[in-house]
Amino acid sequence: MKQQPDRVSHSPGAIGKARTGTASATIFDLGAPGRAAAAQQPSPAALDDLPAACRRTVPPELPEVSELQAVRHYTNLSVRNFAIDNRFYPLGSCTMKYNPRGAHRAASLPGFLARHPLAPESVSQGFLACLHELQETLKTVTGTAAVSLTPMAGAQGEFAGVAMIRAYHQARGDDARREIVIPTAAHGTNPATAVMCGYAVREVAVGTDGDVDIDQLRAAVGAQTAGIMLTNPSTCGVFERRIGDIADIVHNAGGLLYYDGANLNAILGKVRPGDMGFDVLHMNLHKTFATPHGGGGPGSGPVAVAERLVPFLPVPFVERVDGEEPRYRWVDADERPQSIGRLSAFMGNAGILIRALAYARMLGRQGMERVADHATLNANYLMTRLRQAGFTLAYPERRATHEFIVTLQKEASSLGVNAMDFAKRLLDYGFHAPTTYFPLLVPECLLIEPTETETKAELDAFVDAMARIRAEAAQDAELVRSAPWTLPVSRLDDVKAARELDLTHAATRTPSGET
Amino acid sequence: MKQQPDRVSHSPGAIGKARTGTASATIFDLGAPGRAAAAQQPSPAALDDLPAACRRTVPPELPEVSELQAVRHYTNLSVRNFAIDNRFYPLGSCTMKYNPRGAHRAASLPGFLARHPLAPESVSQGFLACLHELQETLKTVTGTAAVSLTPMAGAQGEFAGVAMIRAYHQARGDDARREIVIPTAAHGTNPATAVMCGYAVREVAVGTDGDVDIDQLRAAVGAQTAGIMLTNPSTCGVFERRIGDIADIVHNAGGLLYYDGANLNAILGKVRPGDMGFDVLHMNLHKTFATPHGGGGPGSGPVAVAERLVPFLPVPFVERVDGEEPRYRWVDADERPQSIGRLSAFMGNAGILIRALAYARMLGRQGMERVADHATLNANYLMTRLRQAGFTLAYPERRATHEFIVTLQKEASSLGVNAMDFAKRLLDYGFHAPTTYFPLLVPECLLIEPTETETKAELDAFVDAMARIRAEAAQDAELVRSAPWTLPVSRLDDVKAARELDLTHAATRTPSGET
Amino acid sequence: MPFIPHTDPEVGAMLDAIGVDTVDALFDEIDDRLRGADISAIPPGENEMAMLAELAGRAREDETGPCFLGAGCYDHHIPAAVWDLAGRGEFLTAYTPYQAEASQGTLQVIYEYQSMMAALTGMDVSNASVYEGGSALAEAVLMAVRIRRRRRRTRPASDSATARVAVAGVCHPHYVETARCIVRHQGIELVETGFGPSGTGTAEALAEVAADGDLVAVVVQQPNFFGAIEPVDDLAAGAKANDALTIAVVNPVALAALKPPGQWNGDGVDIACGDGQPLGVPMASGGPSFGFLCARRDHVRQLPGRLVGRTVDANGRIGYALTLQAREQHIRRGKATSNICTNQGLLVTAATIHMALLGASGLGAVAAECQRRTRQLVAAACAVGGVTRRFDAPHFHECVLDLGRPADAVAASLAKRGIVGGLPLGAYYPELANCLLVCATERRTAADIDAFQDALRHALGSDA
Amino acid sequence: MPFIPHTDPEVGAMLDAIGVDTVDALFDEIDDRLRGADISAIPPGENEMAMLAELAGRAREDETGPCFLGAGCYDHHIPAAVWDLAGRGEFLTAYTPYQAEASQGTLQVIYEYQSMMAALTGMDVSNASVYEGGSALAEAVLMAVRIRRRRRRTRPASDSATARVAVAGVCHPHYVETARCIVRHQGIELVETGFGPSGTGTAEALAEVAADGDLVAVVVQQPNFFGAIEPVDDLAAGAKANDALTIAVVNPVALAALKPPGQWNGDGVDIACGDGQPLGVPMASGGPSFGFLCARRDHVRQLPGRLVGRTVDANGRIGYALTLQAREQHIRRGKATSNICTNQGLLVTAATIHMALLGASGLGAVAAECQRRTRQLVAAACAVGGVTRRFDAPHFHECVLDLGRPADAVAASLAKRGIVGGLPLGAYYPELANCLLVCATERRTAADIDAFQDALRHALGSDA
Ligand SMILES: Cc1ncc(COP(=O)(O)O)c(C=O)c1O
Ligand SMILES: Cc1ncc(COP(=O)(O)O)c(C=O)c1O
Repeated sequence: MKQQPDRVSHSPGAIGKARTGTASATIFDLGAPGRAAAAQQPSPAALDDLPAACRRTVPPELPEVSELQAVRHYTNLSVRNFAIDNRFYPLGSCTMKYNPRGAHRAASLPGFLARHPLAPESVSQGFLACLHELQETLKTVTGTAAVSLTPMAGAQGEFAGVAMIRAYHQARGDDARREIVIPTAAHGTNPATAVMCGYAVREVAVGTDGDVDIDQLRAAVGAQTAGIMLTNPSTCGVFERRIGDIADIVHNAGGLLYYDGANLNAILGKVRPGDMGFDVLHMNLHKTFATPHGGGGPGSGPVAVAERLVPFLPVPFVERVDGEEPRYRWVDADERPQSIGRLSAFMGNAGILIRALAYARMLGRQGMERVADHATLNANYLMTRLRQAGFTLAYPERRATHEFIVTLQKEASSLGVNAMDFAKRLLDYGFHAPTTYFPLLVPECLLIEPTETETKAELDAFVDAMARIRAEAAQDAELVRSAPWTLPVSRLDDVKAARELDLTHAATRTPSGET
Repeated sequence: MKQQPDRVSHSPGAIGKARTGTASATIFDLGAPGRAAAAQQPSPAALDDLPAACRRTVPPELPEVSELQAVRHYTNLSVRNFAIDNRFYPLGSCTMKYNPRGAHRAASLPGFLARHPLAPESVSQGFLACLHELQETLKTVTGTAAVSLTPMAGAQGEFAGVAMIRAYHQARGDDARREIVIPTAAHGTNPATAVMCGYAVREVAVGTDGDVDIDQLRAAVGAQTAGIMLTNPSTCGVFERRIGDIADIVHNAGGLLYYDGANLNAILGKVRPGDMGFDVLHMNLHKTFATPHGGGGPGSGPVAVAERLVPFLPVPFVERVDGEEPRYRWVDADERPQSIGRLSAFMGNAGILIRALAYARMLGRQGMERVADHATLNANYLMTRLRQAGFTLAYPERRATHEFIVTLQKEASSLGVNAMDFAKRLLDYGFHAPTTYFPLLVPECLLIEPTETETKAELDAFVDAMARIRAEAAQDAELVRSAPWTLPVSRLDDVKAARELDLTHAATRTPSGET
Repeated sequence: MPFIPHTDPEVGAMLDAIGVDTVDALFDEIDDRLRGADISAIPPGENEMAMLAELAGRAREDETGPCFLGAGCYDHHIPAAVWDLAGRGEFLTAYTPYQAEASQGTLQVIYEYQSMMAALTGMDVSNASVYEGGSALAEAVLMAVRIRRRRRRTRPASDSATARVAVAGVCHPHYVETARCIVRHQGIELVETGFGPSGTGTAEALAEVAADGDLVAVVVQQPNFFGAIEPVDDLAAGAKANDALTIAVVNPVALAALKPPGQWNGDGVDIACGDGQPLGVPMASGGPSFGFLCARRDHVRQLPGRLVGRTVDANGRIGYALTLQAREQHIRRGKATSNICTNQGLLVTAATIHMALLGASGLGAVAAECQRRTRQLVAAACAVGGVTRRFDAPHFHECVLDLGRPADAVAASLAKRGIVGGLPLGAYYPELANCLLVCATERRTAADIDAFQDALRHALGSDA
Repeated sequence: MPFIPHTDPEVGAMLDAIGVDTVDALFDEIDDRLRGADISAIPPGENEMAMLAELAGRAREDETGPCFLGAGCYDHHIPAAVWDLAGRGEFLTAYTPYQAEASQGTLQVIYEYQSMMAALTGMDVSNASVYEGGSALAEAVLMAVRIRRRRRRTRPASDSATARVAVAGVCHPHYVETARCIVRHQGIELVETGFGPSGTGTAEALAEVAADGDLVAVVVQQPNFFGAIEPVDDLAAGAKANDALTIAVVNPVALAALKPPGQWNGDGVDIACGDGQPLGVPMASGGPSFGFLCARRDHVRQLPGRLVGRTVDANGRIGYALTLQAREQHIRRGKATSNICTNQGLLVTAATIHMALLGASGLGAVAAECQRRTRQLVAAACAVGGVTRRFDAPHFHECVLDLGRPADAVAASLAKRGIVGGLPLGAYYPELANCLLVCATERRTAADIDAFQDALRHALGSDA
């Protein structure tokens, strides 16, 4: 690529950086032995009551920087991120909606932050009341009999759910069920979870209309079937219309239905998984309940179950003891002999649960339905506009749910720019890219989820950008193929990253060599 | 200027913005009637107990936006700023040093934030104890007899100080003193304050060595002299060596000495204004005591006085009542008949005072001295390096204090790039510009104050940038003259701003016309 | 524990470069007798953890139950987003936006702020803030005097004569004290008209004061210090009749409900000012808050403080910059409109975000909810034997109660029960020694009001 | 009160564009019988103010005096800067950095984190986090089993046989429970060796367990659940002697003082894991925190979770990207190393900033100060009649006290006085029913320890 003149800065995600280099310096490059953020150091005390043999002889190679250096470094790094707070982020399947600051504030209340996880119940009634209220809310909104909040993300919720399915069959002595049925469009965590739970995965195809192929399903299901894992609305961005039939087929074969709740935003407060016939499900609170994604986590994946799975719920959870003044108490393994057990040292991502409760309280029952309504409205509007702009939909005959799929196969073959190129060029236009190449069954796909918190103006701007990129591609495909142009870095060499693994800064490498 | 190709974004101080326009949209452009951040609205109640005649008929034209829109808008605006937290900011006279986050946290403690200014003393002992401790600390560090914390910035401290000088003379029936002597290098607030206090300003020159011209001073001082306002170290970046003589001259004429403490950082804990002979002074806590500048404020400008001015201190201030358990109480006008009075509705910028106390506590006595040491070290090092790099110092024979002056007169005449051009081009290199064209007596000057919290590496990088800019100017003066190139905007049309005054968004303008 | 990054070798290298042996040598221009100040009374430094532990203890000491004190500082809800955003380092740790290109964030925020304040007050222009409400009034008075003196340039006599300013009705006593303190050296006298039986000023009282001599300006606070609604149209008309300027002191939240100063008496006042604390600023012992100052377009050159204007850059892109700086001390020095330099920028940022989040409808709903809660509070108080409303003028979100016995003792009793119960007025108006100024914002719940009533009953000994 | 921006006209325009009349029509593919779910049990929405008032009340209920409970979650000081930075919207509200160019901030932070964790543990590589300590141990066990099965690929029998993993000494019982829950479906059995009289595991006990059958791995927690220092070199040697991998469970703050796993028994362990909470994460009822997982370089392809690698862009500029994604579920699906997807990124960001602010010296000083305070705590407790240390092994910042009577009652009595006094061990080890596990971090002051002693004296009835 031609070098830009000196006067222009491409570099850091920040203004005023004709000077290069410093922006990508690591914290290790800023350190010097003996420098320190003095105000953060306790006065040094001796450790002489520890035997020498167990002591560390060489201090760890952590950077030694001043407080200002640290503040400036991480402030400047932060602005190299796209985030909900600075950009439209229509990442399909991820529900990147506004994360209310009020919910963040609630979870940051000193009384919540300072509570020890094993503090006695007598000094934990406020926190326990919150958890109980959230359990009840999630029961209602999913149409289930009981909830355990402990799973720490969707995937752990899936694990808990499938483990409960397994425990259920085992408790009935029904040991021959060795398979979990999963549609091809499923998220990768579904098969990975089934395997972690000791099951084999049996895939079933999705038809051209986006629904599961019922004949294949019938053929796949039998005495070996422990259950099916389904996302509805599915990751194809459509509502599985024959969910009733599917439930019957699986139930009749003795299997159970697992609901992957990642897409609950589309139907929140309108349609309930329990009513669809699901036996067990998880929710992604970091999606539907608007807790922030934190650049990769934390999340929270509570599980909810129908009556017959209640004995198997993971511990601990909270029970209300009614009386003059209601009290709340933990229910743990000692009282739940059939529980699948404990998923973490304490009780899950408590702070995320507080955020979700705060959000649920602000929404209220009407608010929940309005979330589903407007998430669906935004998706259908954006889908319509993109179709009108000449883009090809994966399921043109279908309604969008909260998300939908555009396939750029046509553009890829006629213009030589693929879905990834569009995605990267969108970054130049100030939009985070939609999910690319997922679900795997649709070629050159963009899975687009606008969420209910974006304005019409933002959606319109997105359509304009898509159209403009296509026009750019027609004129100068290289412009799009080499995007992004305006970010701190252009496309990264993934092959080098994997081949010449560099996972730690040289300063920290163990003498034995370079990692 | 030639348009940059499409692929390159100059625009917003943010990444990924090939799309233009939105970044500088105002909040008004994002609004739509009926949109609202619903979670921030109380349920509407009626105002029907108010007579119609006093009611508002048309709601104010405030923007109606969603919460996400507001969050995104102000997040994106914020990154269009240079600040201590993201850049070196060597703005002379302003002491742009690290603002400890711990001090910010202290002031944000719920008990402090929720306290009403007029809450009874019985429920205010914690806060009053803080103020009293700060008063004592400032007394000690300035070598004075009493402190009042109420002035809300340096300029208000100056006002209080000069008003006390006036009250002092008046109390003695010494009514003929109508002048305040001020060196030409003084900050603009000094003469403006003197005038607000009803005085005429008598200027005295600063010599080529940066010290006040003593002969001129002798000639200027007399029976008409109420006092002198001095900054020491001065705004020339040097220590006024003959301060003892100056004090004698003014005192012998019956005048008092006012110390503008904006530059206290240079001598904190090492030299005390009280010991130099000053009768009254203010400190800028937002400089020396590291409270953040907030994009223009708030600050805090406590005043400290020698014994003879104590009766005139502005109210309120805090007194400790010793006893079994010490108690703290307000002292207000009713007990201080000679007080100059009250400077604000309550007691000043309380939150800034808490921050300053937190900072003072973290520094401790040794820390204060080390601040002065290292602020001075950094300034002298930077001055030495710039001189070695061929730049001209305003006072080459002098030590720098915490700041120093470079004059670019030579570059201006030989290369055709002036101090402002250097300043703007420095922005491209990721440095905030030093103070330009102040003090007014040094042509084409940069007043450079690195502060003690910057690293040697940062200072070295600054020298490199200065040298590189000079080299650029020699090769392509226009490159420097048209800087900045990498910021959200290039040089702004100040003339248009003043001639075609546009101070409010069109949406809010009163029917009577455009402001 | 100062915040210094240098290591010993770095200090050594720097001293070498300078050519001195010790840091102390850098102070060799200072007279030895001045050096070595004794600051041993200051304790040694402590780390952030110890500092925070100590200050957190003190802050906790001052935590109370519900607050029914207003009197210029109000316990409103502040959306969590406000300070999450205003506290971002880029806003918090920037200086005054002198380098416009590197400060577009702050500058645009101020431009938006100016626009919002103009909208709220119904005035043409707003500055970028002064310190707070009391000193805002002082600046408004000085500004009025400048305007008047300029207008009457041809009559030199008035230049040195005392300028009289009337305070019509009931203005916050601390505002009046502050204004007096600040304007007195420029030969300006503030005269209070006092209040009538319903707790407000009257056109007649104003006329009497005007009859005593030429008035430069008339100050009217709406709602007034007692929370009462002043007859602002009449008072503004009175000012006009006397060829005096009108200065409005207003509460910005009340402006969502009340006629804006820009419309008082038809064509509005000359200057509107007040304290911005109700717009997203925590009470925090009264500061930092900010003073706002708005004016008619004609007066813009007499406004003190900073102004941000919209303009374009060399490429025609819209940008913002400080403008009309010739009014300010750093350019005009002794001839500046004011000595103000540092203002209250961060609070303006918070207020701008706050107003954006609330919008006109939110601010209106807040005003109405405050009013509803205050109505409930007053009713609850008056249900306690011996308690009555002292004045009968309509009031907004604040009200004077007559307790039938010294209010300071009652307030002390309420404080013992953790309730900050209101402001006893005896210290300001001896004739109101039995009176308590109370306020309820939208944050006060029914339970809070019940607690107030209980405590009041207890204090008044009418438990039965 | 959902966070929806649309005005009615906008909704109308959007419906028009789509070509439907109502929003409801967009749901017409859903069977009518499924629609109209009854969620009336959920109350109406409330605004932020009301929500915060309610939750603040609950949070306040749970505020206590000083906390002497550790047991895997520690009350350390967190520099104010940590969360001011980690809470910036750009970190807080970003997704997983799949679009590397738009996520260099998060990616570089993770790279720095991986480097720091490698430095702290003395291991070669670190992943980008798993959920927390207990599940980190589960992942470590699964990883060990995968490594072993790959090594013995040629011996197919072992593939389906039960894999035995020994837990040598005293590992947090909740970690063991969690690991059991997660690994049990893959035919893995965890066997605990128990502890000897000094409160730690012994090489002999490990040898006995090993004698019962082939071991895949040996888990050693240092300091152990009792705060005692395990003979880690001996135990790691025992693992090696049995051809088993060694998995270390470590406290990252302790690592500033204790020999890092990378050096146990000379050439170190295979996998080191633990909970990162002590590195800048508030206790917050135990989550969110994060699990760390470090390993020898040879094992990198068996690490679960994300990894960030340094690479270059098309112009040779350094940049960071997720790498070796073929280990992960979104690529490898059923064959992935784990099902983990969302991890604990934000906490990793906080921990990185925390470690940067403390550095090696700060972390070392924290460890030493915790140790000093715990020494004082234990001395103060043992000065109360009838209280003794239960075990005599050296301990780090946590210790088991024998109270001579049921510890749960004593803990309840301390809680009544607002002191979270420690963990009664009877629920985990019936033979330790009289024992309390106590901890003092650097935040505990002498006054806190005095209060503990007083309350303990009171609880034990030995006030005199
Ligand atoms: C459809 C679906 N299922 C499951 C998951 C896994 O959830 P988590 O990332 O919280 O583990 C995701 C998350 O991306 C998802 O989109
Ligand atoms: C030397 C000097 N004096 C006085 C002041 C005025 O202080 P403030 O801005 O706090 O009013 C300043 C501030 O820039 C200054 O530098």
